Amino acid sequence: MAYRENEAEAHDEEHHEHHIMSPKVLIGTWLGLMVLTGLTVGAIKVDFGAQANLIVAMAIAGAKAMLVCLIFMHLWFDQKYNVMIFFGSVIFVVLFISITFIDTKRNEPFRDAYDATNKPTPEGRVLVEPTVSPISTSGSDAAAQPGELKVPEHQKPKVPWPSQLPDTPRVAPTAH
Amino acid sequence: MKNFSGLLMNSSLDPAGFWFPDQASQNAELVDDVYFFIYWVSIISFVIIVALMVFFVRKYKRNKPDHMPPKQSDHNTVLEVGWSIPVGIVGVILFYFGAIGYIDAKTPPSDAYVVNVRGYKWAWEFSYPNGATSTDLYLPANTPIKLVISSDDVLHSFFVPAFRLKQDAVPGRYTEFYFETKEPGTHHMFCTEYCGTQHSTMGTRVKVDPETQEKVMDPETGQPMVENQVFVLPQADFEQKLKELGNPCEGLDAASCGKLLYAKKACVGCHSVDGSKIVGPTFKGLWGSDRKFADGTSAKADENYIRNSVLNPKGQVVAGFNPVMPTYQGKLSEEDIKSIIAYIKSLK
Amino acid sequence: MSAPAVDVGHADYLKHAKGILSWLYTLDHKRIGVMYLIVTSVSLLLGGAFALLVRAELFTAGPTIMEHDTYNRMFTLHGAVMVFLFIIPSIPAALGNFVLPIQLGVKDVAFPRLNLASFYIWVLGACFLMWSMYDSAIDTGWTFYTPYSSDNANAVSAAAMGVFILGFSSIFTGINFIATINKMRPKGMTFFKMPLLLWSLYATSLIQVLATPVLAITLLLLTLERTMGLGIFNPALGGDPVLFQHFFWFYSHPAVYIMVLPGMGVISELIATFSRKRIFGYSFIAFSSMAIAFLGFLVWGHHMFTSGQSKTASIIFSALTFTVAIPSAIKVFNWLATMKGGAIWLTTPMLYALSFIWLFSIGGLTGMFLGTLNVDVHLHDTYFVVAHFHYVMVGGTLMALFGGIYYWWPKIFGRMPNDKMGRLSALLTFIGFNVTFFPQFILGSRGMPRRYYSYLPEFQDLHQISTVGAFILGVGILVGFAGVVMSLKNGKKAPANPWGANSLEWYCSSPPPHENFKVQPEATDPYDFSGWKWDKRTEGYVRKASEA
Amino acid sequence: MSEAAIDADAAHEDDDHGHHDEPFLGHHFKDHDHQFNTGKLGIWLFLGQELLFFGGLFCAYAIYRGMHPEIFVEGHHFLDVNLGAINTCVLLFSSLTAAWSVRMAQLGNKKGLMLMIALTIACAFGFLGIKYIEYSHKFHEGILWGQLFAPSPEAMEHAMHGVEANSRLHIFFSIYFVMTGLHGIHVIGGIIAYAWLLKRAAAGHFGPNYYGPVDFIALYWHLVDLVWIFLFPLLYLIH
Repeated sequence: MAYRENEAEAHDEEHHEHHIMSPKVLIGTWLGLMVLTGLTVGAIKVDFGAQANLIVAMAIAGAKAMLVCLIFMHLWFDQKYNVMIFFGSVIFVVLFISITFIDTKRNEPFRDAYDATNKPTPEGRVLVEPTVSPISTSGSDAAAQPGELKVPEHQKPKVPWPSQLPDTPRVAPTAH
Repeated sequence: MKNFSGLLMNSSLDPAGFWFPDQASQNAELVDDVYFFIYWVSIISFVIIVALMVFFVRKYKRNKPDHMPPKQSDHNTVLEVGWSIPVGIVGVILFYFGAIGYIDAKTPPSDAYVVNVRGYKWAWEFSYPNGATSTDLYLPANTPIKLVISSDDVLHSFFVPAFRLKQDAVPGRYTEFYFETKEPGTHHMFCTEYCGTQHSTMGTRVKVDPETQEKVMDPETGQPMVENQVFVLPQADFEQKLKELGNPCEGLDAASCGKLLYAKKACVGCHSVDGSKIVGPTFKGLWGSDRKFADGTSAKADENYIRNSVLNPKGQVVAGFNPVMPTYQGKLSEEDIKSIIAYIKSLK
Repeated sequence: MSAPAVDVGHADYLKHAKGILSWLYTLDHKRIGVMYLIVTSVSLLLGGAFALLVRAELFTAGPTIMEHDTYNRMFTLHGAVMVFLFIIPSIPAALGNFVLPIQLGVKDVAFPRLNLASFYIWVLGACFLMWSMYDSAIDTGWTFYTPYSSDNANAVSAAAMGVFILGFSSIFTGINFIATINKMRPKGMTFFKMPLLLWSLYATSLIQVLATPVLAITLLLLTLERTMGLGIFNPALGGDPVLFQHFFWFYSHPAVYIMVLPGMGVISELIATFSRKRIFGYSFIAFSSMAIAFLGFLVWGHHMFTSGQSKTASIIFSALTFTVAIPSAIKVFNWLATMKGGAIWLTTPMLYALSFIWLFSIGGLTGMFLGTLNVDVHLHDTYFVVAHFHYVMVGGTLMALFGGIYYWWPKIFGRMPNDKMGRLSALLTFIGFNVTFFPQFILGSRGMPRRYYSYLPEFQDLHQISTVGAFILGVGILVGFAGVVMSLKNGKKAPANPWGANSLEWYCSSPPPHENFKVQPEATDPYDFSGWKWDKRTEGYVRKASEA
Repeated sequence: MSEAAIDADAAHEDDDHGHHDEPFLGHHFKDHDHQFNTGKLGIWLFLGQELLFFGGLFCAYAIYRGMHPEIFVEGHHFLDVNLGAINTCVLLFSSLTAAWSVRMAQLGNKKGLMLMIALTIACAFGFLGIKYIEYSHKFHEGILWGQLFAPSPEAMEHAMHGVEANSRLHIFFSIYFVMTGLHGIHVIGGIIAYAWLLKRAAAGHFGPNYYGPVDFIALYWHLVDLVWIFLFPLLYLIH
C-alpha cells in the first residue's frame, strides 16, 4: 500500500482496521437495546409531567440511537470524517427544526385568534361563534379599537366584523 | 422613452423622486434614509471595484505570451482582515437601522385606528369599525393606523408603496402592520404575493368600463384612469365617507344596487356583461337559460340557482369552466344577493 | 517536485468507442459531463424562450400577446426550467463532471455508475416536468407556495414530482464529488493545494447533500397534500402555509449558493490563469466558499420578512444575512488583488470573468438593500428583487458558465472556439443584461410588483427598455453558443494547453484520452504558471525544456 | 435503489479496463482498502441526506406537537402500543442480524452470511406484516389522514371515551401515516437491497478482502432502525 506512506495528511485517515465485532459485544448491545425498549414502554406508566415525559422518552431513544450508531454501525471505530458527516447532519436537522419552531411558536396567537372563528376540520374550515376578538391578539390593547371616530347608531354592519360573526355555522370551500 | 429621459433629468435634482413614490407615512422617511445610505455605500464600492478592474486590465496587459509577472505575491492577512472589517461594520449599521424601522412598523400604539383588510381572489375588502366595507382604502390623515390582514383563500400580500409597507395576507392567521398617515393624498396599492389568474389586477389598476370592457380615459389628461386606490382624507371627509360606505345602496333600486355590487365586489373581474367569456360565464342572457354542469347534470338559471352559485360556487360548475370562484358567503348579505339577481335579470 | 509529463497519444475519449449506445451506457465522467452540457444547454434555450415570451408580453401595460393564464404559466416555467433544469446542474454536473476528476488526475469519479444514474435521474425528472407542461403546465411560480399550489387544478403534482426526482440527481452528484475529492486526491495534493474550483465544488456538494433532501420531503408532502388531502400545509384543514415556506427556503436559500458557488470557483481559475499570477489569498477564498456554504443554511428566513414570520425570527435572520456579505466581498477583493501586478490576457473567457465581477458586484451590493429589514419590507416581491437575483444568478452563473465553456471547450472537444464570436457574445450579453435588469431596480423601488401580467401605465417606459435588453441578451447567448458549436466543424485544432494554466487537466491532450492518465500523476501547484512557455507552432503553451 | 448504486460502484467492474486479477476492484481505485473507504464515505453521505429527508418530517412533527400537543395525546389513543413495541423488537433484532452479517462476511463465512441476511429479510417482512395489521385495522375504522379522516363512532368512543376530539386531530394522522409510510417504504427498499445481497452472497462474492456492500447495506438498515427508534416513542408513547 505504497500510496499511504506518501500521503502524510491522509495517513491515519486511510488506515482501515477491518474491525470485527465480537459476538459478545453484538449480543450485549442488542440486550441493552431490548432493556431500554422495555424501559421506555414502562415509563408511560409514570407521569413526570407533560414536558418531562417527552424528555424522558427522547433521552431513552437517544441512548438507544447512540448504541446503534456507535456499535452496530461501528462509528466508534470509524474514520473521523464519517463521524463528522453523520453528526454534522444531525446538527443541521436540529438547526432546521429549532429555528422553524421558534418562529412558529411565536406566531401561535395569530393563528389561535383565527381558529377561534374559523375552526379547521377535515372538511375544511367551519365558522364558529368567536370566543376572543382577533384584534386583541397583537399584544396591544384590545379595548382601543375604533379610536375617536363616532359611528352612527343606525348603521348596521353589512359584512361581519371578526367580532360580530353570524349565528349559523357555515362550511367553507374544501381543498378539493 | 421620452418620459424616461425626463425622469433621468429629474433625478439629478431629486434622487428620492426618481427612485421612490411619495412619502406618505412616518415609516417611509426612515426607509428612504436607510435606502439612500445603502445606495451611496453601494455606488462608492461599485465605482471603486470597477475602476480598479479597468485600471488593472489596462495597466497590467500581457505584452507577449511569455510575459511572466515578476512578483507573485500570494497573500496578505492584514489586508484580508482589513477589508473585511468595513464590510462587517456596514452590515452592523444596516442591521441596526433596518431592525429599528421594522420593529416600529410591527408595534402599534394602543390608540391606533384599526382597519381590517381581507384578501380574496381577486380583490381586497376593507372593513371599518362601524361595519362599513369598501374596495378602496380610506384612511384619516395624520392618524396612527393598524391594518389587520387576513385572507380567505390563498396567500396575498398587501402593499402600499407610498407607505413603504407590505404584509402577506395568510389564510389561517391574522397578520398586521402599523404606520402613521401624513397629509391627505391618493396612493397606489398592490397585491405582491402571486395569487393566480388575476393577480395583477388585485389592487390599483387601469379602470375598465364594466359594460364595454374598454379603458376609461381621463378627459383632462388623456391618460387611462385608475381605480382601487388608497385615499388619505382629512378627518371630517373621512367620517363623511364612512357614513356613505355604511349604506351604499341608499336610494337605489334593486337592479342598480346589483350593478354597483357587481363592480364593487369584484364580480366584474370574472363575469362579463357583454357575452364574452372571461374566467367565469357571462351574465348576459344568463337569466332563465339552461345551465349544463361539468358533472353532466343541468338546471335552469333561476333565483335558487344564482343564490347557490354565489354561496357555494363549487357545487354547480358550468361545463367548460374551472371551479375557481370563492364563496361569497359572509361577503354578501341576503339583500345584496337579491340585488344582484335583479341586476342579472335586467341583462337580457 | 517533478511535473507530470504531458500525456499525448492515446485514443481520446470521444473516439474511444463508437455508436450512440457507447454514449448512453458510458461510465466515463467526461462523456457524462458532455451529455449534461448538452441537456442543460437545451434547458437554457428553453427557459430563455419562456423569458423572452414573458418580456414580450410586458412590452405594453395591458394585454400584448397572451392571456393572463398563459403569462402566469410562462413565468412559472421560465423559473422552474431555469432553476431546476439549468442553473443547478449546469456548472457542477456539466463542467464539474468533466473537469473535477482530471484536475485530481484520477481515471474517473468515485462512483461512475452512480454518476450515470444521476444523469438518467435528471432525464427522468426533466420528463416529468415536460409532461406537466404538456398536461396543463404549472402556474404557481417556481416556488410552489401553498395553499395556491395545494388547491389548484393544474399539473402541480407532476411538476413537483419532477423536481423531487431532479433533487436526487443533484444529491447523488454531490455524494460523488465529495467522495472523489476526499478519497482520490493525488500524491502531494492536500486540501490546501487543490485548485479553487474543487473547493467551490466541494462546498456546493455539501449543500446539495444536506439541503436537497428537505426540498424532496417538502415536495413529497405537497404532492400527498394534493392527491390525498394531507393538510399539513393547507390552512383550510388546519395546516400552516408559512411552514411550507420554511421548508422550501431551507433548501432554496442554500440552493442559491449551489447556483453561484461553482461559478465563483470557475472565475477564480479564470482570473488566476489569465493574469498569469498566483491567486491572491488562496486560503481566504477557499474558506469563504465553506463559510458561504455553512452560513447559507442559516439565513433562509430573509425570504420571509413579510410572510407572516414572527418579528423575532425576522430580526435573527436579518442579522445572520449580513454575515454572508463578508465572505462574498472577500472573494471579489481577492480577485482584484490577483489581477494587480499580473499579466492580463483579455481572452473571451477573461471577458466573461470581468463581466462576472461587474454584475456580481451589483448583485451583491443590492443584496444589502434586501437584507435590511425595513427596506426589504418595501422592496420584497417587487422588481427590485427580480433584478437582484438575476444579477447574482444570471450575472453570476451564466457568465461563469460561458466563461467556463470557452475556457474548457478546447479541452473538451479539442477545437478552439471562435474568438470573434466569443468576444461579440460577451459584449452583447453584458450590454443586454444590464439594459434588461438595471431598469428593474428602478421599477421595483417605485413599487412595481413582480409576477404581474399587466401594470399601471406609468411603469411602461422602463418595462420597454427592459424588454429590448432581454432580446439583446438572447442574441448574445445564441452568438455565444454559435461560437463554440461552429468550432466543432471548422475550429482550429486545440493544443494541450492553450491558456498556460497549470492544473492537471492541462497536462493531458485535448481532448483527453479515455482514462485521462495511465498512472495518477503527482499534484502540481495549480497557480504556478512559470513552467510554461509559448509555442508558436501549436499556438499553445508547452512545458519549458528544463522540466519537460 | 441508490444505496445499491453506491455498492455496485464500489464493485465497479468494467470489462475492458478493470484490474484483471481482482474481479470486484474498480479500475480507478488503488486497492480494496481504497475502494472500501471511498464506498463507506459515500454511504455515510447518503445516510446524512436520509437524516435531512426524515428531518423535514420530524420538523413538521415538532411544529404541530408544539402548537397542538392535545392532538398527539388524543391521537395516540387510537394506536396500539403493544404492536408498536413488538415491531420495535423485531427491528432491533434485525439490526443485530444485520450487524452480524457484516461479521460473517469479514470472517468469510458464506453460510453464516446467508443465514444472517435471510434472518434480516425475514424480520423486515415481519415488520411489514405487523404494520399491515395496524394499517388495515385503521383503514377499516376510517382512521385515515387529513381530509379522509372519518373514524367510525365506535372507534371514536373506544379511544376518546365520549370526550369531543380536537378539530385538528386529523393532522396527527397525516403525520402518523406519512412518517410510518415513508419508513415502511425504506423497509421495502432494504428488502430489495438485501435480496440482491443474498444473491451475491450465494455466488460467493464476499470475503475478508471484499465485503463493502454487506457493510454499506447494513449501515442503511441500521438507519432505518434508528428512525423507528424515534418514531416509536414519538407516535405511540405519549401521555
